[in-house]
Amino acid sequence: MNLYEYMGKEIFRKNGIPVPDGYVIESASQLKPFKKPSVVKSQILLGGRGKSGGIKFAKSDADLKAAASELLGSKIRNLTVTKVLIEDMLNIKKELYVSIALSRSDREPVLIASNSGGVEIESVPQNEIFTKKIDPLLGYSDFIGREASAFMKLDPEIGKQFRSLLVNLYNVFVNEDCELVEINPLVITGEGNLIAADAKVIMDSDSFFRHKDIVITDPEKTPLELEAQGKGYAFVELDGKIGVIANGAGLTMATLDALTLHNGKPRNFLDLGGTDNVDIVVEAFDLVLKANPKAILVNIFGGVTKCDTVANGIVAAKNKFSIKKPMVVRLSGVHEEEGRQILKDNGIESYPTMMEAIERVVKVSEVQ
Amino acid sequence: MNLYEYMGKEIFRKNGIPVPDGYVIESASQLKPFKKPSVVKSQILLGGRGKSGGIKFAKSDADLKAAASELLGSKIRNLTVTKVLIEDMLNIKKELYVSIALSRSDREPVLIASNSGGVEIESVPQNEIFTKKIDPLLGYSDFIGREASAFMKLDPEIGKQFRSLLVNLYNVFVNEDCELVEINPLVITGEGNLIAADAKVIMDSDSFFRHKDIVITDPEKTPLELEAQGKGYAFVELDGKIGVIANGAGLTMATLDALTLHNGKPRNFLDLGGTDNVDIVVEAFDLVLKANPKAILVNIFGGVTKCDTVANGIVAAKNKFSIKKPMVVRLSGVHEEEGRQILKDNGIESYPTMMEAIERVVKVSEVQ
Amino acid sequence: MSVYVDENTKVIVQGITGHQGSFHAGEMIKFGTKVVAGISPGKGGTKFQDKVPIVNSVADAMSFSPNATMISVAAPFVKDAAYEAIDAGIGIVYILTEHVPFHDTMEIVHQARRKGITVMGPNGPGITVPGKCKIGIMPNQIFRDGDVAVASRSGTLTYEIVEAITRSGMGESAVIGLGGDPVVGLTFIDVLKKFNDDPKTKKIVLVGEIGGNNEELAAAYIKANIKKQVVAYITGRSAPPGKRMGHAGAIIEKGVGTAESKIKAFNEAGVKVADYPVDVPKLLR
Amino acid sequence: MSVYVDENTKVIVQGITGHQGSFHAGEMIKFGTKVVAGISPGKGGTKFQDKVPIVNSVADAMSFSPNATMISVAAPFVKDAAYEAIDAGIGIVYILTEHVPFHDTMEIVHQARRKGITVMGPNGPGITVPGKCKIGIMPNQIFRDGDVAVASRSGTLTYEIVEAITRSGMGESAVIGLGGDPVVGLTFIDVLKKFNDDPKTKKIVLVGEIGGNNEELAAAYIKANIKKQVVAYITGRSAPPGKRMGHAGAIIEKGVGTAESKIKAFNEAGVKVADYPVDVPKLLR
Repeated sequence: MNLYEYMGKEIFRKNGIPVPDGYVIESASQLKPFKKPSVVKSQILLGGRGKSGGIKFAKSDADLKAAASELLGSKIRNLTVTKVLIEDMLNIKKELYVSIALSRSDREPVLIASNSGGVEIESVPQNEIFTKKIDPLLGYSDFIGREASAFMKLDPEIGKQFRSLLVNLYNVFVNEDCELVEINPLVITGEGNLIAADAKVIMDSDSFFRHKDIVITDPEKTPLELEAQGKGYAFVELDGKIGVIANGAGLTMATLDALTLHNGKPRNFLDLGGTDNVDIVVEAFDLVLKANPKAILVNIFGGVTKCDTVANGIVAAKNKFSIKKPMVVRLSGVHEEEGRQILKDNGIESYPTMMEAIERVVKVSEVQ
Repeated sequence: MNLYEYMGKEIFRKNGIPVPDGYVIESASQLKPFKKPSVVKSQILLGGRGKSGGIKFAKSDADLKAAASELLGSKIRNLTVTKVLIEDMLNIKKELYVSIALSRSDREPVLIASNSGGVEIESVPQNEIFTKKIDPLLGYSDFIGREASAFMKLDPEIGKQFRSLLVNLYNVFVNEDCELVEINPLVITGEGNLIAADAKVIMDSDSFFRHKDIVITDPEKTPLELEAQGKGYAFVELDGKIGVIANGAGLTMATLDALTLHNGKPRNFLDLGGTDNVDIVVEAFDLVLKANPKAILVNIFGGVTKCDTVANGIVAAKNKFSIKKPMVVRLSGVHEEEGRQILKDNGIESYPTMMEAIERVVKVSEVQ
Repeated sequence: MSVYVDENTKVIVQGITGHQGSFHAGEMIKFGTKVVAGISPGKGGTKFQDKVPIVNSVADAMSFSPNATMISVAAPFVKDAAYEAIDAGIGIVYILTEHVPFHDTMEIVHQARRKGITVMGPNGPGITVPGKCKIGIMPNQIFRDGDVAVASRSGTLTYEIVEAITRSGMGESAVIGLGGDPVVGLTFIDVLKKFNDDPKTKKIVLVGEIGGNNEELAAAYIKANIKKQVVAYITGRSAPPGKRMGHAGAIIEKGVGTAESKIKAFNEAGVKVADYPVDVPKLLR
Repeated sequence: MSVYVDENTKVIVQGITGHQGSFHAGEMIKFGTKVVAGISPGKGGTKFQDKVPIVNSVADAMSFSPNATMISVAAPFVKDAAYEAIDAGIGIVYILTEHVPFHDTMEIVHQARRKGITVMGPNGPGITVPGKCKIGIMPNQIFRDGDVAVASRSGTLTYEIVEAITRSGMGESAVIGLGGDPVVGLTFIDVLKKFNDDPKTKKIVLVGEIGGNNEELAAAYIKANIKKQVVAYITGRSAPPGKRMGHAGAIIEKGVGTAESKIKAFNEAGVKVADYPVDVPKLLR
């Protein structure tokens, strides 16, 4: 889960990583009186906020009020700004880049650092980027920071601050169960201090059982997605018109792919998971119906989840929600025959193969 | 370094290991009013304190005062009791044993636990002792505690407390750089709680640079040994009459061995180490002379420590301290000839081999 | 030995008395897998289905000489259970559980590698060698003994493809799910080596998905080392770019991870990529 | 290859600009050791004794293809330096430094074992193969090329015994100090294997001391595996029992660790034990 900059900076502060003094507001009335030249930063999860006008500078109280009022409630690339972070402006001498990220292929953290910060790291030439794998059984050791500092040609005093920062950054990565901790830019100030001017932190949501102190609503989820999450479904809203219910993330994704290849646009991703419970199916329909699709496709490969259970769930949902929209069901695998008989008895069309069901649902959705 | 029980318990308390409520006093005037039946425990570094009369029980204020007054200042097997620990008496239902110790041969910590506590663990039959190596790169994991609990046939509730205690005990072992953390007995109380009734903690003195908060005077060292430690020498007082200065721990120990085999008893162990500095030699003489030996043997195999430097140091010490006691010097290795010439010029006898010097010093010490 | 397991593989189940553990242990026994013991702390001395002894710890189960374990305990306890199995020296550690924090998995995988132990999963369907051994949760009835080996990053989708293969008249020599988590024990390359060495396997199917560079690395490996026919299917073509690993991910995996990148890599390695799961058998010549 | 090192061994020195590092690097060069680079963070680009390049990190030194490193940095920094060398894959990591916390050494030794790397020390004199290579702090002038291999837990005492061997007219094929700390990288058994495999070595001397059970394990190993003549010396016979590891130590090492126990074990293995260091050459037939 992606954290807002201000949340990441709060974690940094607790872990001894220097960040600018600042505070967050949700309304201009929460502004404190102007003291120092400040930066007003929209809290949205997008790269290139500055270029999109999401960051403003204030050299006076009037500036500050204007910037906060203008940003709060504004839309940046479709995202509404609900919070802004007010921070002391830094006296920037140089901008560096540093991050620790999971490398899926190596199954270990990788330190990435560059003397060229403040720009997208993808745009920095490979030979200006230092990368080093970190063994998770050993953790971070100072030699890694020495190698990085030498690569980046940091002067000794900044190098010392940088190595101390890396110790803390690795602690954040491990202790907060992160997929990514990124500081870009990491600023060298005119006063000779190293300060994290930005903070990008992605936490592993599977780790939240050990971070019970953290109550975070994933800022990237829609209200319907949050509702689904609360009910334990993997659910993603998309911009098409065919509602989808399937079982297994891979099969669900394959269903969306097949729809798309048939010029049918899915309205959502919904993975029923491996349960064998009528209520779970009914609840899934509730979610999909709230997304208001033109037609609904159910694609089940029965295993742990048995086809007759799903069929009973579909019938129950149809009755409960008085569903009039076209529904196309594919049932295959365990208790397939029983399931299809139940559907037939209730006037719901079903198919034994995915392809037939896909073709059919695309067709019926087009006439809606 | 061996810690007193009360020091160990303070560390346990900080790390969430339950210990009885209590306090330490150095004089009976520091006694708090009697509240509950109490144990008064002499703080000395000896096993079997109870049997030696070092632990008393108090069921009244009068008992308490009598016990504290009697123990403070008393001698137990040659050690003077300077501190006593007053603790609430436990309602003992059962006594267990647990420790984590360094295994030198495996180079890793070993968990040792037994259902039979309260006695010397050496006296417990091997088949009643659970041992399990702990990988230092992984640390403690709960399955180890589950295996131990099953072996010890702990009931589920006590097993749960025990496993939680092991997490903390391993943290103490690692975070305090211990060679040994031992709880014997680990008491199951009538109320169903697990409490550490004793604490034996041995810390690695080489780790003290990262435990700067801990200021501990090794309770097992004599004042002269502490003085030597402060000056950076490896120095141990022994009960013989021949003072010994040598270089290298192995050579020094071999010198003591050879003296002993020749019926000469060493007064001390002093390892000059690998330095090449006249002052270090003079300072060493100062320490050895304070131990008041009958004769002094210097045994040097010159390498990093050069023989002429040592010779100059001996001469300087002889003059500075007006040494009249017989001195026998063995010099061999780097700059041997120069060294022996310097000694000869100053009327100090020297030999090229260890055996000659040993024989000679034993002989001259006998006539003193 | 077939691929990883065979008819002599003795399996224990950590968490055999749990909801998932007991159901799948039962299915595995029906399949013919030698389930020699179950672990359930505090329940040692009882039996599973009146036959399989239940013990308190993996150490206690070692008297049954297990070669493999299925871990089906709640996510917060998986790391400890895996360490227990690795400590006991069990050669194959399959983790059924989903939602294991990937930091835990990283440590498990590194520790297993240190001790020469294979980790399957977490969050994968396990391994099946038809007629010999099944460890995991794949439905028993979809398999037929044959010469097609399947490796997949997915669960249900694997069954879909396996069933399509079986329906087409072919059969499987081995089916392995790598697991759907960001960090899992096996890569396609690990499994390809096993498939290549298995004399029974003549054809190979890889079922990949977007994210990571597992497929791209596999494609390069196939080009250099595999003579057997390989067919692939990639899911996630239609997924919006939405969830990404931030900028750093792109640097680590050098711009790969999209469906396009994976399909391109496979095509360049001479691996045909099916548009639909059901097309896989058609591409297997 | 002789024992661990030979004339082709390329050595780097971590901490070459320190007091100890520079002195011993100089002595090693005089001995004939190929010292290919020194490490001193921040001093990269300069030279040691106008010849040996100094670089900022072990990574930077890898262009000189080193096989071994000598670590001579202050105790608090040893773990990091050792991890740096292990990370770079240098096959022999010799740690000169004394007073390294043994918890650090435990981790170093386990990590090195994981990566197949040999750790010598800490707090030992290093290794010398006369005429070929010296890494460490043994005095250059005490050696003569010969067929006696010496392994020792001590420093100065080793020199005493080596010099006695040399004076007696014999010479050494290799001399290794294991290190005097509670936890060190090598055991007598590790070294005995090397001595046994070395065709040049005909006779073996072990210099042990009280504490631990390294000598007892070695004695059992010798009895079972070593045909070459072995002679031992044990120091600490006269040491008062004073410093012990507490009761737990006795359990772990099963009552061994005293000089008597070690001498008895050696005698039972047919290993003669010298009363005085100077007697060692007399016992070498």
